[in-house]
Amino acid sequence: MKLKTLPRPRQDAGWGGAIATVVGGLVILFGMPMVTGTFGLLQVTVFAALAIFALAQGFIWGFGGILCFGQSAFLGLGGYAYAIGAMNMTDTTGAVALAVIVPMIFAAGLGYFMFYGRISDAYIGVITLTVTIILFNLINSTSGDIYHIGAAPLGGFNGIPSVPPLNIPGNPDDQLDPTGLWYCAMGALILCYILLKWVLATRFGRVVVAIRENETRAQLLGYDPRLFKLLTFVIGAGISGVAGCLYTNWGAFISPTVFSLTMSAQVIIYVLVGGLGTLIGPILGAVAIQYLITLAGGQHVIDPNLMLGIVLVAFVLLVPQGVAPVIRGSVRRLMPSRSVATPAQAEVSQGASQ
Amino acid sequence: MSRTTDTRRGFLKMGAALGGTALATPFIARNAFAAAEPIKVGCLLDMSGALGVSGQPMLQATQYAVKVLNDQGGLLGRPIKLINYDTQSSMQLYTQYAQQLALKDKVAVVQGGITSASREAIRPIFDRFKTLYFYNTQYEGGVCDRDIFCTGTTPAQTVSHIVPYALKNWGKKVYIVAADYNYGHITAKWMTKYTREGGGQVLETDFFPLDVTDFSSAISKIQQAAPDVVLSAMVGANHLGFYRQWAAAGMKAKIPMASSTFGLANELNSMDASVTNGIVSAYGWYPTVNAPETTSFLDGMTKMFGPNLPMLSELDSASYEGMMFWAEGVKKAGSIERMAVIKALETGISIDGPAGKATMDPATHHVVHNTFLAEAKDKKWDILENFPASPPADTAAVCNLLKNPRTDKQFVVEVN
Amino acid sequence: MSVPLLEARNVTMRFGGVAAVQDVNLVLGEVELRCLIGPNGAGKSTFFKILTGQLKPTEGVVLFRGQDITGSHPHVIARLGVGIKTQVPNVFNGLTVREGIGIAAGRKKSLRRARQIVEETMELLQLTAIADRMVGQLAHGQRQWVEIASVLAQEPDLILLDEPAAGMTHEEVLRTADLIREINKKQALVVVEHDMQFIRMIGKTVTVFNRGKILIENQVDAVLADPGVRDVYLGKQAH
Amino acid sequence: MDLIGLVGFNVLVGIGTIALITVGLGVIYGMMKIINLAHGEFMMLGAYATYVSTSHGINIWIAMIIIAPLFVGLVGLVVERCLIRFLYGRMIDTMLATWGLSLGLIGLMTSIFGNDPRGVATPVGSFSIGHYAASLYGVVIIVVALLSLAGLYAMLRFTRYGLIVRATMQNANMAAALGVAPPTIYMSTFALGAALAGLAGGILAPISGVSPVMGSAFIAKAFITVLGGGAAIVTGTSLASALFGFINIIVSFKSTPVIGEVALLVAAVVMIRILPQGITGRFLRRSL
Repeated sequence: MKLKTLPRPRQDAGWGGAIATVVGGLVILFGMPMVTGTFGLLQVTVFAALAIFALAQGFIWGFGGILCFGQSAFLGLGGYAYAIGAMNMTDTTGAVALAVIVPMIFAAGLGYFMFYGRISDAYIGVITLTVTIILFNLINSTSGDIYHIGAAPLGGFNGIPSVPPLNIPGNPDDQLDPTGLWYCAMGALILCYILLKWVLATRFGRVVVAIRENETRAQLLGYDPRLFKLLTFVIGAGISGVAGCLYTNWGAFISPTVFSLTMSAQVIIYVLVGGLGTLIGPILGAVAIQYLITLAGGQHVIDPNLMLGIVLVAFVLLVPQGVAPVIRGSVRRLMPSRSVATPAQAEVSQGASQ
Repeated sequence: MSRTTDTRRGFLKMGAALGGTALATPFIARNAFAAAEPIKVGCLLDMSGALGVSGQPMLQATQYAVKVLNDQGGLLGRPIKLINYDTQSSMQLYTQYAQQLALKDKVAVVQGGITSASREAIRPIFDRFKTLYFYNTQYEGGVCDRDIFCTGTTPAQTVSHIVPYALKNWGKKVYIVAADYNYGHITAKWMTKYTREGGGQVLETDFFPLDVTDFSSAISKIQQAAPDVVLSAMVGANHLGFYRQWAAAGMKAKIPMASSTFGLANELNSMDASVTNGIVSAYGWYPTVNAPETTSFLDGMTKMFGPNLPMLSELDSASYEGMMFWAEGVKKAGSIERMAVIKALETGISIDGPAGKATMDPATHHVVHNTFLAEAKDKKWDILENFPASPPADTAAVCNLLKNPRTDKQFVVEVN
Repeated sequence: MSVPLLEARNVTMRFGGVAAVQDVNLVLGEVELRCLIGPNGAGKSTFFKILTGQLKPTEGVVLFRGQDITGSHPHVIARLGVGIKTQVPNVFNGLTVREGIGIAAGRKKSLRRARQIVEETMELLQLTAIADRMVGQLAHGQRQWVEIASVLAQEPDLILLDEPAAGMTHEEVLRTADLIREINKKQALVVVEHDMQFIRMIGKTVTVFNRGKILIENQVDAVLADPGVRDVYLGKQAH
Repeated sequence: MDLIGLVGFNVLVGIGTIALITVGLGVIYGMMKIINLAHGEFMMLGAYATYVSTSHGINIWIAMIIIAPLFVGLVGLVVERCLIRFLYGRMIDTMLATWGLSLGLIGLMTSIFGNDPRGVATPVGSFSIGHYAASLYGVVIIVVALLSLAGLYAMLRFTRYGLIVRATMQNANMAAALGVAPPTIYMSTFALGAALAGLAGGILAPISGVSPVMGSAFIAKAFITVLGGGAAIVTGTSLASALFGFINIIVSFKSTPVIGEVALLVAAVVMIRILPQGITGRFLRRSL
């Protein structure tokens, strides 16, 4: 399908927010190395990687209306694809490509199975969850040295240690140091954000949202929802793959726990906390939750799980629509120009419609 | 799923620096050398999740070692400050905290890691960021890396004693059950090796991921194979279910069992004597070892942490020894600088651990250790035999860091 | 003789034992306006669903310009040039009026053309004033209009309307009637309705359903005069 | 021959176990369309209830079959009042909330009991099938599973509560017409589901051990079984448990536990693909 922007005078306002976000991102990108040391950078690098992961979930769920309980399957596939690729090739550039392509291919197969099989939403949740657990079990049981792909032992529960770090494309000896990795991760986050903003502005993106709003109507207008959902799902998988690749690079290590229920649930929480139906929300959510977790671990008064549990529950009861809409709301109140107002409402109502 | 939720709970808990700091402060206050800049020592252990049950006493042993050293006046006139993080049985947190200890806290040495998985996850990080690392767990052997010292015993020191005993007393047909990760796989190989050397026959080897809780089919399979002996290398909280279900199925009466891991996770206290009685194991230390060092170690620990400690095991004595070996190295080197300490430790330093004299083998960075064979009897370990100064022969066979200091890998035994 | 625009041949639909539609035949020419009437449960809505591909008939075929579309996916049927307005308003609540109609106009058309159609259609249906409102925030009547607008924006050759007048005020009903006559100048329509007044306003040929069968098919006045139709209707409408 | 008997017995135990861990979740999901992610932790509470009561010298049977469900049922009641009732009709929010709840409970129990696994002695011995031995406790699991399913069925079928519950499931107003406020129904239903989870936890405590994280070992399997079973709680749970349990045990025995687990999950996926509404969504729609 040809991607063309539909007439949307309102978009300018949307772009305003997007541009602000990108600029903010760039400031962080270049500012961070000045204000923090190696460890700080490693820390924010993993935050950025997880934020990309959250972005993917936020896209397919908040805009595509696909509730995937197993997004971590794609994170994991991306991570493993990178690790295996990097250990078999001298130049990691190819491995990065694998990290994106493998999840997308897998998603295409799974998505076809689900969407063309007319499987209802709740059950799409179950199937994705189940598939993730299957992957976890399989990878988890590859400990024997018989399990290896080329030079890369799968390592079962132990995972794959000392994965080669990213290198400058075409120059295998020039490997990225923590700072380089940070630029890479944060850069990728910004690019993914821009990419998704653009996709949503295209005709394709509008139809995706339309289908979420009313599948029957979209169908009666001649659009095939199955196809659009499939494409959305595949895009999400590719972005999750990028996240997985960066996640692996961050620790130079990957293990089956990336396929865990934890990871999938974690990303759902990011999106809900950040705000469903926004792109900035999942990013904020990911960083906020990760930061909260750090705090929880840092204090010794109350068990971190207990603390986090209480926070989550309080959150559902008090801020159900997520932080991003709330922030936008207050922005709206501060500067009452309609141009800012409408997108905010749009996103709130999208959030609510879930 | 419990494995995965360990990490779910894991990701919820970062930077849990408990005990260490809290404990260290009073000494600093008490001691004259309070003024001196403390030496920071890092510790990474699972306080919770499937491995928390082993990690907690290991931390306590480490804290006890720090206390002992500080009470003796610290090292180089400086107090020791322990910084420890709870890794929650999560690989991500191991990575994260390893980076934190190496780069942010800039500790002089890191003690810890329980599963081989965690060790392999953090070893590269410490290599990369030039941090000295002690791994204090009874493990599968073969790690050969100049930046790491392993104070736990290895198959050549334990399995080599378990298997012959089993073959001699129970019979030649062996069935192996092991945890499905590299510890289990490599240990199973050693079990097979020693069984064959002893003229026995391995009927079958089954591996179980750490999150398996239902062992009924496994027990049926074992019954079908009808071995004389079951050798177990099961790991973690979930696998305790195996022993429960084994006893519940009335198998204890039929087939005796020996294990290379049983007893490392407070099994004797957490399970009924009817479940544990008669299981044979071999380690570098038992609380029932009849030696003055054992008594003083136990007294010290009880004095510091109160009477309701879990039953201590080799993991805990090794954690204590790990800290002590490092301290010995620092004293000898007169510095906490990494290379200096490594060189000092490579002079074949000995310490008096809970199990008596233990010597660091320069070639392998493993420990020449007294080991013991014991049988569980009414929630106590009844020592059957002891083997003074068993060498880490398995690792020694493949690894010589004096000849090739550049080696940085884990060797795996080939059984054919 | 030329191929009819829409043709249904011996269409039968059974749910379990019950036959909701029984052996129905219907032929519709280009630019024809046809009303399907009948009391509730007469099977006209089921038949409508069969025409739109939402249901696959137990027996019989539906042809669009001679092409078999029996039980094809709704989007396939739509692409052939069939515009459908369902009974309950099916609109994109989360989008603005303009966006919603844009989605309809946008398929397989150039950007300029799409924009043009959107503006024209909103003009025709007097929606320009609320072009940037969220559809979800509009009144029921307005949302009906928005849906009709998006159907028109597809520029279909055949338009199927299921009870377009439902829940509309009298004025709105009048407007709808005018609109339908307007549309019928260029496009064919099938209108399912049970409101007799409305039928009178727009009616040309009328097909009356009863108990899943076609009772009669004739010019509107003849049909309304028919005693059979009367007692079916009044009989049913009594309660 | 004996072997077949032994494996057959294992299959029954496997089925019983799945049914036991699933039914509580099924009640809450089937009647309220709420996915209770704290289900596993409810089981964990039941296990601890059993552990604590037995260690205070209470007879283990009473502890498992009475105290555990009662206690957890009460907890469920409180949870519904303080949390769930604000979230009806907001499926995803409920998931987030129960997720938070599960973390909270894990944290709470960890800070009370620590995280080392506790044990409850198995109250019965073993018996032999030919020259093979099997745990008599398996029989207990099978019996309890059967009883709880049968009890649930009887209650839904014959009691007034059951009638009202079914009505509420169809449509809340109808229940209101019967003179019962839906909130009361939801409250008691949630409590019932929690109680069943508690029972499961109590019964499984002796063989699985008791620790704060034990619950998570079950939640995914239970979740999949419930949705695989479809709308009808009793029939659905029974059928899905039977199918999955059978596959799981047989394959585990023939190969490894991992492959057994995978086989179960694959079966679930395939089944959902064939019967998108779950077993009872397609067949036996009228069943309970």
